[in-house]
Amino acid sequence: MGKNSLSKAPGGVQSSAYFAVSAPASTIKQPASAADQLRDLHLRAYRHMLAGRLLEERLGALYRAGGKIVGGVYLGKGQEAFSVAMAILLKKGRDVYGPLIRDQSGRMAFGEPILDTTRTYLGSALGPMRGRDGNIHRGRPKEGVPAMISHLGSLISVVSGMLLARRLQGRLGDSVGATCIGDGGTSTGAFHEGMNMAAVEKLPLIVAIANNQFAYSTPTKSQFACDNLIERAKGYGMEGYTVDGTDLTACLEVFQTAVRRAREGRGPQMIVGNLLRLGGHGEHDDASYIPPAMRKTDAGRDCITYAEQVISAYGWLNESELALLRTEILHEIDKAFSQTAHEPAPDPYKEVWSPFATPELAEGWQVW
Amino acid sequence: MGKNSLSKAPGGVQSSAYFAVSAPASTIKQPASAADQLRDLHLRAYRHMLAGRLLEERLGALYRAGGKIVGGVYLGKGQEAFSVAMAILLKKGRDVYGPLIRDQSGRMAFGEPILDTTRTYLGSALGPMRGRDGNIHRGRPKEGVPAMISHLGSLISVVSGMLLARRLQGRLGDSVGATCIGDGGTSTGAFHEGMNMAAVEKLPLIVAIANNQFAYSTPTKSQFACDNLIERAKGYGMEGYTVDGTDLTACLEVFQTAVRRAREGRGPQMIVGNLLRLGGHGEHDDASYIPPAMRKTDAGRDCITYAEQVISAYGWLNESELALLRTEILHEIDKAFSQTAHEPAPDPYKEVWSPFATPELAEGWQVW
Amino acid sequence: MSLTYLEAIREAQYEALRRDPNVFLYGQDIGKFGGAFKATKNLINEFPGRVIDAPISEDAMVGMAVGAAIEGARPIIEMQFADFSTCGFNQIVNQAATHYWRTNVPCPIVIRLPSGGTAGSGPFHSQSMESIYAHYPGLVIMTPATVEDAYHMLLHAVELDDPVIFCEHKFLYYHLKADSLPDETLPLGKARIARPGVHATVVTYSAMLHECIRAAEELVVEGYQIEVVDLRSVKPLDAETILASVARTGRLLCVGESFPWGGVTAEVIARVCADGWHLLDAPPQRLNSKDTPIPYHPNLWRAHRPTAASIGTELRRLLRF
Amino acid sequence: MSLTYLEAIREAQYEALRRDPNVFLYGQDIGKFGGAFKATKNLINEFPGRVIDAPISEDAMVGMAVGAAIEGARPIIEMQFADFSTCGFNQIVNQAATHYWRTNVPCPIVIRLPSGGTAGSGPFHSQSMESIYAHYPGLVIMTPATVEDAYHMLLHAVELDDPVIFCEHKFLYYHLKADSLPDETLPLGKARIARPGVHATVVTYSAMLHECIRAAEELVVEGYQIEVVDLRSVKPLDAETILASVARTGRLLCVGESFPWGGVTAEVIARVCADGWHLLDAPPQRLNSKDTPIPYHPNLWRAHRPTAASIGTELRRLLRF
Ligand SMILES: Cc1ncc(C[n+]2csc(CCOP(=O)(O)OP(=O)(O)O)c2C)c(N)n1
Ligand SMILES: Cc1ncc(C[n+]2csc(CCOP(=O)(O)OP(=O)(O)O)c2C)c(N)n1
Ligand SMILES: [Mg+2]
Ligand SMILES: [Mg+2]
Repeated sequence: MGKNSLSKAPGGVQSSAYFAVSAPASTIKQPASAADQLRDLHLRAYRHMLAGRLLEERLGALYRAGGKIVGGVYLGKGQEAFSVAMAILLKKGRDVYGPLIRDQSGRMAFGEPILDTTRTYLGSALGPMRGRDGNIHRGRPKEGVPAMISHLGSLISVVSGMLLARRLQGRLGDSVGATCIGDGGTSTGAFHEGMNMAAVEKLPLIVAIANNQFAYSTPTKSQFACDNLIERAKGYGMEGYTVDGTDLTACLEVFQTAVRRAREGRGPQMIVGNLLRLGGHGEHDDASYIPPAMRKTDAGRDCITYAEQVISAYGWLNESELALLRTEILHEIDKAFSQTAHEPAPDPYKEVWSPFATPELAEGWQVW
Repeated sequence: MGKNSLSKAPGGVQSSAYFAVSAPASTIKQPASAADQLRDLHLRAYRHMLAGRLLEERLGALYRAGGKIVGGVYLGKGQEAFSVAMAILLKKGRDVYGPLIRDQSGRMAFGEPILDTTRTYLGSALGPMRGRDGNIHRGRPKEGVPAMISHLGSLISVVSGMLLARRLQGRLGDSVGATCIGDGGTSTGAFHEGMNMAAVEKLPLIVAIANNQFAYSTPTKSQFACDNLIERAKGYGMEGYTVDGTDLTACLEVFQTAVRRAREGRGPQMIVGNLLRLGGHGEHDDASYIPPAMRKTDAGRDCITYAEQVISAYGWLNESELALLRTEILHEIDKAFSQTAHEPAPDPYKEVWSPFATPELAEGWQVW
Repeated sequence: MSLTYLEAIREAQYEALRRDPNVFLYGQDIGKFGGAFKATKNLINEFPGRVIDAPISEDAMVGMAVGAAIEGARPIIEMQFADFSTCGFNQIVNQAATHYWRTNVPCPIVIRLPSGGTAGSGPFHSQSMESIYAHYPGLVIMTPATVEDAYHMLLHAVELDDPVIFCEHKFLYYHLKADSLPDETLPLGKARIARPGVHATVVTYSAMLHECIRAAEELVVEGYQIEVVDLRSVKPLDAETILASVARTGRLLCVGESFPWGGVTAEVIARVCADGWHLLDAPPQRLNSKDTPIPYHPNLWRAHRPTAASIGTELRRLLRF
Repeated sequence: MSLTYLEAIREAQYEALRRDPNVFLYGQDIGKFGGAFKATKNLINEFPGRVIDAPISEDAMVGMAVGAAIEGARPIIEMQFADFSTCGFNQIVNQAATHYWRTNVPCPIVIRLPSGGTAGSGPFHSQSMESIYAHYPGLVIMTPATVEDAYHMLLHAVELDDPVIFCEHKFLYYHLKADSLPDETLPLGKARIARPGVHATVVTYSAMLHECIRAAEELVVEGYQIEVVDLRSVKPLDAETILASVARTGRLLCVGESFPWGGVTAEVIARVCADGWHLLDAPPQRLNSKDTPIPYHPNLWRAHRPTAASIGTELRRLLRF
């Protein structure tokens, strides 16, 4: 089935509970009705997807123009639906959200202000990382958003630890922790140890695996030998799901099931989204290694275009409303960039050159 | 079914190909015939099992007596059938065998002389590790036996590398590599990375997982959350098998299938043996944490007693032949110990205190 | 009441658990079994739910601890042996050590490393990793040499808002005893004059302290009073106390059990030379283990690590200068 | 023909593959893609089957290499960034480094670490790990600072029967050029006088060599001739050449890019003080990066690492002594 076709109506779902779990599976199987209930959710999700896409397009443009952007630019183009569908089901202040490198849209859905993005990329001292760390590494641990380090897989155990602590402190309640990783990241020992440990502790953890077919330039066949990564869920004793990551409706439905089950205490949930990275690994990369044919597969479908088709088809928004939304978002993005433009860069002379939270521990290595 | 009962006739196999693989699965399902063909194999295997058991009993006694043994003593009591069944199918000079801490019997089946054991445990300078490393860490890499380091899981990628190199050098032929790990070792990142990598490279690797129900004192329920570790095979894209690790016949049949398939180029094979560690983690450990009830389960059956029952039941050896065999082995063990007793200990003044193969690299840190 | 270095570590964990509900323990076999060395014996009964058995997953154990710390918990992680912390290395040096600096959110975790050599333990159950971890910004490295310090420093480690690598020496676990525990202790980062002297200063820490004191005692008959400084923590490093001692003696020998290239002894010498050059009457010397893995056979092991004998030899050479 | 430091590394790998059929390359994205930095560009076409893409499994990559080495292969492992070698740390320091010593079977592997800071790379794509690996017995640590050394030392690394940590500096990849490659080169373990002088010796390596030379040139107008020593390899360390230089100048500054606690600079000073005490007219000094993770913002990064300016300041202080 070609992309951009509407033969896949909302809820005509690729997703499937990996285990035959009657109730939710059947829910998932009732498209239209589900879709109606999901109208409001769809529109909110779509807004975050679009906002993420437009914001990242701006970042990409600035990167190519040169000069303005500090550090590298790694975008989530093509993964917005999968990223947002999980994050939008979480509640800031209650849940934990551990985004990875392709989750600009998910971050926004979890409530991250645009300024956190612009400030990090433009190197403002007022950004959440204060110029110490950059861009996709940004986080606000105290608001439930740990700040990823580069080493893939290492975030899973950190999110698990946040949940374990809450349980020990008796304040876990029905909160959950959700985090993301790519197909390549599943080859790390950290991924395995984190998944296994979360399952042993039966933590309310949701792990979204965005299988975008490549790890940098490496195709999945050089990354793993199983037919589908979801086959690992059972080996960890987790419930697992696969979903067409380009289909917002399907993604929302699968994550609703997974998040609900995690809240219900059924332990870690693993979701594999099938999709394609629609850009390079980073903006420096032309991704010429992606076979054109692959872009024409279902995985290569642009989740935003498709979401728009769904939204129009269901008459949830008309052309002009869609256009208006886009203008609104672009306006917000402009505002954030121009505000950030006038902010100070970090000052090495004002910087506290100590890695310690305990001030007395600074050994004060003289450097000038 | 209680232990020591013969209701499980040879070949009345607990083992089962994890995937429905017609041909071999059916082979496995013909007990008696299989058992006849296996007579010679059974007797050779039993000899190694018994030799390992008797040698280790001696080591344990010496350890408790104190003074003689250098370092710790970690024994394979209860795991002899599972250990030997794999090793006996390998050919020294052609195949790679990477034993772990409970494989004294397997080592003997692969052709390790008793002297390698006695020399390492008694600290003779003539042992394979020359007093530099000890006991279960011993190995002879150039003879296809890598020398394990303590860090669990790290041996899998090493054995894989030996196979990869042979393939690159065009001399892999039909050789295979086999290695062992425990239930606890499966929680390491190294295990995961090694398994995944071997599968991606489709190497002729056989990985035997001895699920002896405990990792030191930790029961499997605190180690993993899946029903059976074999469920991980599919997630790696490997063929997998479970087997009653106390039943020599069953173990031989399963490993014959797995080793043959590896030789045939079907990629890595994963075998999970269900059994019980019949001693402490080491001889310092009374294993009081093992519930007595568990010792009465099938897993708790002594594989040597059972093998003897099978051998007698089939009239392969009678009482006096069994007794004779035991005496022979004890005699060999005595010889090895008394020879070792008169060998020199390592001499720090003669020792070459450099870690480098390249002599010029020794920096000669003066210490006296 | 008399207690061992190991019992002090157990007592400190008991006290930490008692004082602060946010403290919990995580490690392999530390629950009902009480740990490979029994450092957590009975704690699970006294604090049910707060002493948790971990799978064999050092990377995830540390990541788990960092996450818990973000939420205000104060985990104590037991590595079964220091040597296995290499499997959690990335989470320790890149996740835990950088966390406060990156995010402004403290990461109060303690990682207990049963460290150092004992006869017959071999290359992978004998390592001393303080020099490795001290190289990384953001980690506090404690290396207690006495029962008192084992107790008080571990308590201090738990209270600290920064990640602490707590290097406890297995060689001292059972041998080292104290009749009681003082309520008072030195502040973190302060070294201790373990033995006053005038002719030379020996700077050391952990198990080597006792070898150095033995060497110093042997030199008394030769008419030398050797001052022995116990660093207690190698990061922060108390250059002040070292310099004050060198000012008295004019001679410096640094002794450590870890590998000879770089590390604590080199760091101490580099600092003393930079700031105490004029105090030195002789070239500062160091003595570490040999530059090979740690041998399994006791004959080789005893020759590999510094001992009272080899330290004495070094001191005589230094005093002759 | 002119080539860059990066091209030299690529050429050396080409030559190693050409010379010895036992050489193969293993690393993430090094095949058709030619590697994150293009250090293996086209090699897969020239040597099909011998340039292999690895999954994101640093631990298994190194374990795989050790196994291959046992069988007589000579693998070159590319870590995508030095920083990620922490995930293969255990296999490097416990498996590879100890292998020959334990088994008498050599472990000829080369692990390429794209190292060091560049503007905007941040805490996890900028690290210099030579000081960490050098602490462990059994590893050779090469730190080439020139195009010529990048080429010849890498070839030498592949020929060596011991595991080599090859620290290639990303800052030099594109900027540093040479017109041609000499057929001759210094033997392994020999340092090089990069710039002769008389008033002070600066010992350094890798990218810092060029900062030091710039600083030395700036001091010429002030009437100082600074001698600059390029270590080339930090383990083995060429104390001889350093001592000979200090004998000429009487003054020593050690400059490194890694973290300040311990490491190369401390090791150099400890050795010079032990064996060259009488040669020194002033306290030996060192300059490293600051004791924090490596900042992402260029403003902070430039202040974090030593530069010609801060090195010049240190030198003036040293010369005033
Ligand atoms: C442990 C580790 N090794 C290597 C890298 C370098 N690296 C950064 S992103 C990447 C590819 C990741 O692929 P995938 O997990 O599929 O995520 P994607 O980029 O496709 O979203 C690699 C190899 C890393 N970050 N961490
Ligand atoms: C990475 C690592 N962590 C911890 C240890 C300490 N340790 C040695 S044996 C053992 C238990 C192993 O259990 P299992 O894998 O089931 O093997 P078994 O002893 O039961 O045969 C542990 C935790 C180790 N060797 N390696
Ligand atoms: Mg990917
Ligand atoms: Mg076990």
